[in-house]
Amino acid sequence: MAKLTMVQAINLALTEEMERDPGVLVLGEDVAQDGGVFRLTDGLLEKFGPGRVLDTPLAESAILGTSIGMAMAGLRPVCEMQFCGFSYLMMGQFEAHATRMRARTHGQVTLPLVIRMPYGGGVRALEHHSESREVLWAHLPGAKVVLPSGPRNARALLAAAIRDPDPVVFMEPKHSYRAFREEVPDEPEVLPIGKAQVVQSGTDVTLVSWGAMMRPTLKAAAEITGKRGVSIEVIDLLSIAPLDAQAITDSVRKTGRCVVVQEAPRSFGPSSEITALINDKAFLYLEAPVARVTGYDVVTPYFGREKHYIPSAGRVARALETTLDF
Amino acid sequence: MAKLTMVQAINLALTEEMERDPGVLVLGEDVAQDGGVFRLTDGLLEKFGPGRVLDTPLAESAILGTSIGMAMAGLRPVCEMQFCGFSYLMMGQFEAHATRMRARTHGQVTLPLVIRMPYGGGVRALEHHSESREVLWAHLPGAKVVLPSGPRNARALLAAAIRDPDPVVFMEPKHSYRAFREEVPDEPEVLPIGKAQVVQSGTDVTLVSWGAMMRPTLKAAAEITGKRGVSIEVIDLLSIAPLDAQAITDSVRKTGRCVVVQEAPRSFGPSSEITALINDKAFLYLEAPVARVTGYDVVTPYFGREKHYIPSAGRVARALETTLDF
Amino acid sequence: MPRKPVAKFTIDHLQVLDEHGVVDAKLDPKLPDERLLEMYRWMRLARELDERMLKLQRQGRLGTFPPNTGHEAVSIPVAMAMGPKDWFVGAFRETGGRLVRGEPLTSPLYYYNGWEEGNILPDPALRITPVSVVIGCQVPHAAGLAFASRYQGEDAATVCFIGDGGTSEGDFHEGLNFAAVWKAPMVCIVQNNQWAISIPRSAQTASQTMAQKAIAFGIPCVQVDGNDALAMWVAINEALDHARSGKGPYLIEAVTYRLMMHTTADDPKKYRSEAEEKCAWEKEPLIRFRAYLAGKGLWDDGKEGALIAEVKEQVDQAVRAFEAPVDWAQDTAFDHVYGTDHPHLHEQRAEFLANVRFDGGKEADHG
Amino acid sequence: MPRKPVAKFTIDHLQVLDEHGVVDAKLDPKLPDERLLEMYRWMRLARELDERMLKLQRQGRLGTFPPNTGHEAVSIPVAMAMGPKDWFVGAFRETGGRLVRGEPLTSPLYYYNGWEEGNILPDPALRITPVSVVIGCQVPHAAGLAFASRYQGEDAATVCFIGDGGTSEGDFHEGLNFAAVWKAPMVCIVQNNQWAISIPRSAQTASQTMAQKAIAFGIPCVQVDGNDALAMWVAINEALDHARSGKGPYLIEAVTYRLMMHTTADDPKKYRSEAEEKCAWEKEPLIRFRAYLAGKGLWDDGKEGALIAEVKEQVDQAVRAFEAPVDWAQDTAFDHVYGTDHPHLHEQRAEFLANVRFDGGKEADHG
Ligand SMILES: Cc1ncc(C[n+]2csc(CCOP(=O)(O)OP(=O)(O)O)c2C)c(N)n1
Ligand SMILES: Cc1ncc(C[n+]2csc(CCOP(=O)(O)OP(=O)(O)O)c2C)c(N)n1
Ligand SMILES: [Mg+2]
Ligand SMILES: [Mg+2]
Repeated sequence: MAKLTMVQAINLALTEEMERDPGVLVLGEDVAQDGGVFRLTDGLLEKFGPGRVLDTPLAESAILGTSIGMAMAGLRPVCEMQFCGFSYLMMGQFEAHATRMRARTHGQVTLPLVIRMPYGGGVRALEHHSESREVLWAHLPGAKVVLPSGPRNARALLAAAIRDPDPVVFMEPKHSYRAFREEVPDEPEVLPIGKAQVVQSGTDVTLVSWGAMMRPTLKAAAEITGKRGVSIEVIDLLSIAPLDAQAITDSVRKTGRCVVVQEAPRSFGPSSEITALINDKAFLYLEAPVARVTGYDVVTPYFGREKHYIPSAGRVARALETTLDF
Repeated sequence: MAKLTMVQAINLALTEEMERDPGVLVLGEDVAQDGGVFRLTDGLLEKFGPGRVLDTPLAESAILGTSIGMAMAGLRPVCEMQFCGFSYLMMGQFEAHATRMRARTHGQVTLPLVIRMPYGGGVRALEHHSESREVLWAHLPGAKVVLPSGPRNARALLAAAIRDPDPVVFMEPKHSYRAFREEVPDEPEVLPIGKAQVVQSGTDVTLVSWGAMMRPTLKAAAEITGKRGVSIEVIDLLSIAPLDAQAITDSVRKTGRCVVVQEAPRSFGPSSEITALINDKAFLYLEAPVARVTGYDVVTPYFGREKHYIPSAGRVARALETTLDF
Repeated sequence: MPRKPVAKFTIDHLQVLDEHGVVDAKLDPKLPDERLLEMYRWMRLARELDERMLKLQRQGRLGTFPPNTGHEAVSIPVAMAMGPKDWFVGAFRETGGRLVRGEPLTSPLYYYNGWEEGNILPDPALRITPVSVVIGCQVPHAAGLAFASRYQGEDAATVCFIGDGGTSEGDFHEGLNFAAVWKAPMVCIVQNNQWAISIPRSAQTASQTMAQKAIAFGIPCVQVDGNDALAMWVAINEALDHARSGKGPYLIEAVTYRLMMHTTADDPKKYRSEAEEKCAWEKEPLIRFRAYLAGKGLWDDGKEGALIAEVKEQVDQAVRAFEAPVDWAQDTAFDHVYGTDHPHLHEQRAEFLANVRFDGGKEADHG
Repeated sequence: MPRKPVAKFTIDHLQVLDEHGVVDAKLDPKLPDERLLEMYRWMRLARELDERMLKLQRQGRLGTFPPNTGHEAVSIPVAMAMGPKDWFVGAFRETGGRLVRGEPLTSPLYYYNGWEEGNILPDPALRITPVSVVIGCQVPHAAGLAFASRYQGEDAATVCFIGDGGTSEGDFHEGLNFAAVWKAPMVCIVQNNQWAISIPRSAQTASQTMAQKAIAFGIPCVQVDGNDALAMWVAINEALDHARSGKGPYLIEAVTYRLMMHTTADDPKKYRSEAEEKCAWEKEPLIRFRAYLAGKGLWDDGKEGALIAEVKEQVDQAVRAFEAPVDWAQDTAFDHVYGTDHPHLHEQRAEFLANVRFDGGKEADHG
């Protein structure tokens, strides 16, 4: 057991998977010599050489496009988008090929590849460095979208993503990269993709979130538990596509109340799908409307104003109270 | 009054707007000499000349990117994506610039431009020619997404889109391009963007749809009204961003029941947002869960299998009955 | 302003067989007779398939498709020159090359009739990638495949096709740049058939040649008469040698002409003259190749008649196989979303099957 | 294989002032003294601003920013050569040129401290587009602006900047191709500073020069010593004439060096040697320009001292203005989503304001 930051834990997973499988390789802008702009891939070049850790030219569509070619040939590329704000340049390759190759060939050609990208706000970064747009990938059939929330699950989910037979968008909450450490076991761990975790079980209200928002979510849960003595069930989705409908349904059928916390803008965001899912599967159990604590439907302001635009623990706490009092 | 197809009605709107405003111009692949692959822009080149009707090279990102430049200079470009399946290549320009320029400059630079694209299935077309992915645009703050359902509203909404101060994604249901005709007034008409239309008012259940799905929706409404003597309110959203929350809320508060019909895959689709909205605004009025009739979460099959994958009038009718019987 | 030259480039043009079938003896690759006959046979077969598909399409027995008539001398010699480990990365107008490479005649029929079954290779070892409809996307794929070949220690090259229109897409540029930086064993064939639907070559780009686009990436290139199968043979062999020897990618511009409509949904009369088409038909690849064979004493009208009968029968058989009733499941889409199992897809499949039962076998009513 | 040449290209290099400030008399554009002094003044000011911003950033008084030190001779002469109707389309390392064009010194300070206010021009007629963070996107914008100038009957050109790294993006390729096909009055400056964060020029592309990328589009081009303000002056004037005269776009490769870190978040020690940096500092643009001025009897240490004091004071003033308390609203984001009014944004603004009240003025707690 070592206490690692998320950056270290992801680096560990990359190292372990590259050691395990010679078909795994890492590519992207500045990932080799520089070790990545977050130093996340530091040391990989030294360990695995320039043949497996590739600094690419500056072109996101080709980073994914060449990864698709590599995966068609049987390799397992793990490519990086330097920030998710630049990933929309490869949406064409993603929609047309990454998500469709398996269906197109009825399974004859598959694409075991991973697209890593830091996402989310709160780090006082320039424009395009702070968004949370996971739904753009999640809506596309054939896509898997994984969002770890801490060092330990980041390491285990990245291992799963690399071993997965399908393309996985792996969105890393950059706000949590170095914000805290967690015990990470010495032995490799693998978590199933598409399974949520009940982080804390409870009976009065269900609190659902993922990625960077798990921190304010848990903080709010602790605050309201302390303040009102209620029992809160907290679910960390870990992946939003596929979405673990069972975990959400089971919980809401038990608690009858639900608050969903997302960093993304509200409209057409992941919490809308979760609300719709609860409407489908637990309608008669609901004692209050599902509450959505979300980003606003505005263009993400520059970091001078950012602080009030990211959902805070306070907002989650207030939504919990409103939902409990409904 | 003339009875026009949607293709003719859209052509009429383009002609009228180009006549009205010399800053309006049309660009895209094959839009000039060829008159567009659907013959939708036929005659514009002859009327307005090659300086205002531009055949571009084959590059979607630059079609939008140059349109953004033109709009910055005060022109009103109407650009075409030949099929929405190729529009993802310009997602980078759209996300980074089209939706953000106004916010970036606090309104000093604005982008009055329109992106037209045919969308949707049912025309026995090749891969990438049949999808409905409006949510990818609608989720982005700053985007307006308009989806006409018939010749008359197509003409009036396109005029509105061209006059609008913001970028508008104008998604044309290609299945309806020539499927039917409607009376279109001689005088130019303009419909407000962001306002739904109550196509038929009723008291027992609300049926919400937009674009190509309005046809099976209305058919199902007629069938169930006939069969069960119920009173069905039908809403044509016309635009999904901004979404007319008021129209949906008012209706569902009245009827207590709602069926939403979308062609897109279910998960993270527009109907999820509508369901979440109803959860927020009309929770206590609901007598049944909101029903979603949608595409499935599968990669759109080639047209040999397409017919069963597009929501049919039968599916809508069955959802209506289930919702009424709940 | 006076300047010091720091780099110089020349674009060469290669033709071996002129439009009358006269061969440049110095350049003649002197292919064995049986290879020449094989080449001609493939070209005839590809042409015949197009003609039949056009008929089927017009009769409503096939969906829209892009004919490859006029392009036979591009992809066919290329595919014949390729080795078994090489990757063939087509755009969508290389039907001839795909057949050479081992795709069954039924594949384009299924594919263009809306069945994914047309993408399933009898053996994945054929190394043909599926048609790439979204223009340009295949170029980065090819760079990745070429990289992978070398990574896997194979002495193989990747050959990728794109149209003149396709060169305008960002992915063309990005993919070639990656391949060049990686010195990946890749050959890119720009099939310059003068048109991208209705956009003429001159409105697609202001560059004098398509070949010179390679200069942007430091990639060597040549412009070839793409109606001349022998010139293509010479060029592709040189390009493959270059790529395989570790020197990086190579680009060939094959100058040809799209003799038919873009796809069966297109009407070229809207944008080009019959005179232009007529002139192009005079330069088309089969006439000159046949003249060349005849000049060598390898061909005559009798042989031509027999070959045409033979390929017709071959296509007939394929059409019969294609039109034989099949019992393919309707719900296959649910099998291939993911390689892993997920409950929501089980649920939705059940819903789908119930809806198919309700709506009946008949076309669902979309209004 | 023997081939017939069909096209030939040469890339020229232009230098007027060598690294010791020795001028090539034949090439000297013979700028009036006051223009030369003005040019030097802008270069000093831009350098001074960088140095101050670096200090502010290190003290936590400014966010991350990309220094433009070493690039002064590229964007400054370009901006000085431009006319009032021309469009200045920057990437993000043209601070100097932006100031020349009329952007206040406070703009970069606000911008890099996370305030959109840094993008608001004192007058939109300045025709400076905002920083384009997503690499490459600005090239199509420039093509569109250039098209629009002509459409609107203006005798104006658009000048667009991009880095060596940026040339790998598809948008660079697509934008130049559109501009060339349209013969749009546009000049593209590739600011080749040898690095794209940690990626050296040699790993970015295999082309011998950056200039030759223009050949792909049939665009004329030249490679210029980008540390030589006089060569840049000569080149941009020729390029602007070319563009304005209806001959279409022109591309200039400006060879320079990123003397500082990529941004203040970067550490160049990870990927390049101090020896390389030292060598680059010897070629930097200000030293040689100052030597040139001194050689002409226009400059001495006294004048240098006075100028430095003057620009320092100018920057001081800007910093004071920037650091003066402002009372900008927190909810401006709601004002600029759309130019039309929509109820959901009123609702959400109310919710936002309520939340700000609840959370207090303090940094919201994101865990
Ligand atoms: C990204 C994209 N945009 C548009 C289209 C529609 N389209 C199909 S083929 C074609 C023209 C292709 O021209 P070219 O590359 O010259 O190939 P050719 O058809 O001549 O073989 C277009 C515009 C497409 N398939 N993909
Ligand atoms: C599309 C995109 N990808 C990645 C980045 C991250 N990034 C910012 S600057 C930069 C390098 C740019 O290099 P170059 O174009 O040479 O400009 P320079 O920084 O040297 O001025 C990168 C990779 C980005 N801003 N946009
Ligand atoms: Mg073509
Ligand atoms: Mg650079």
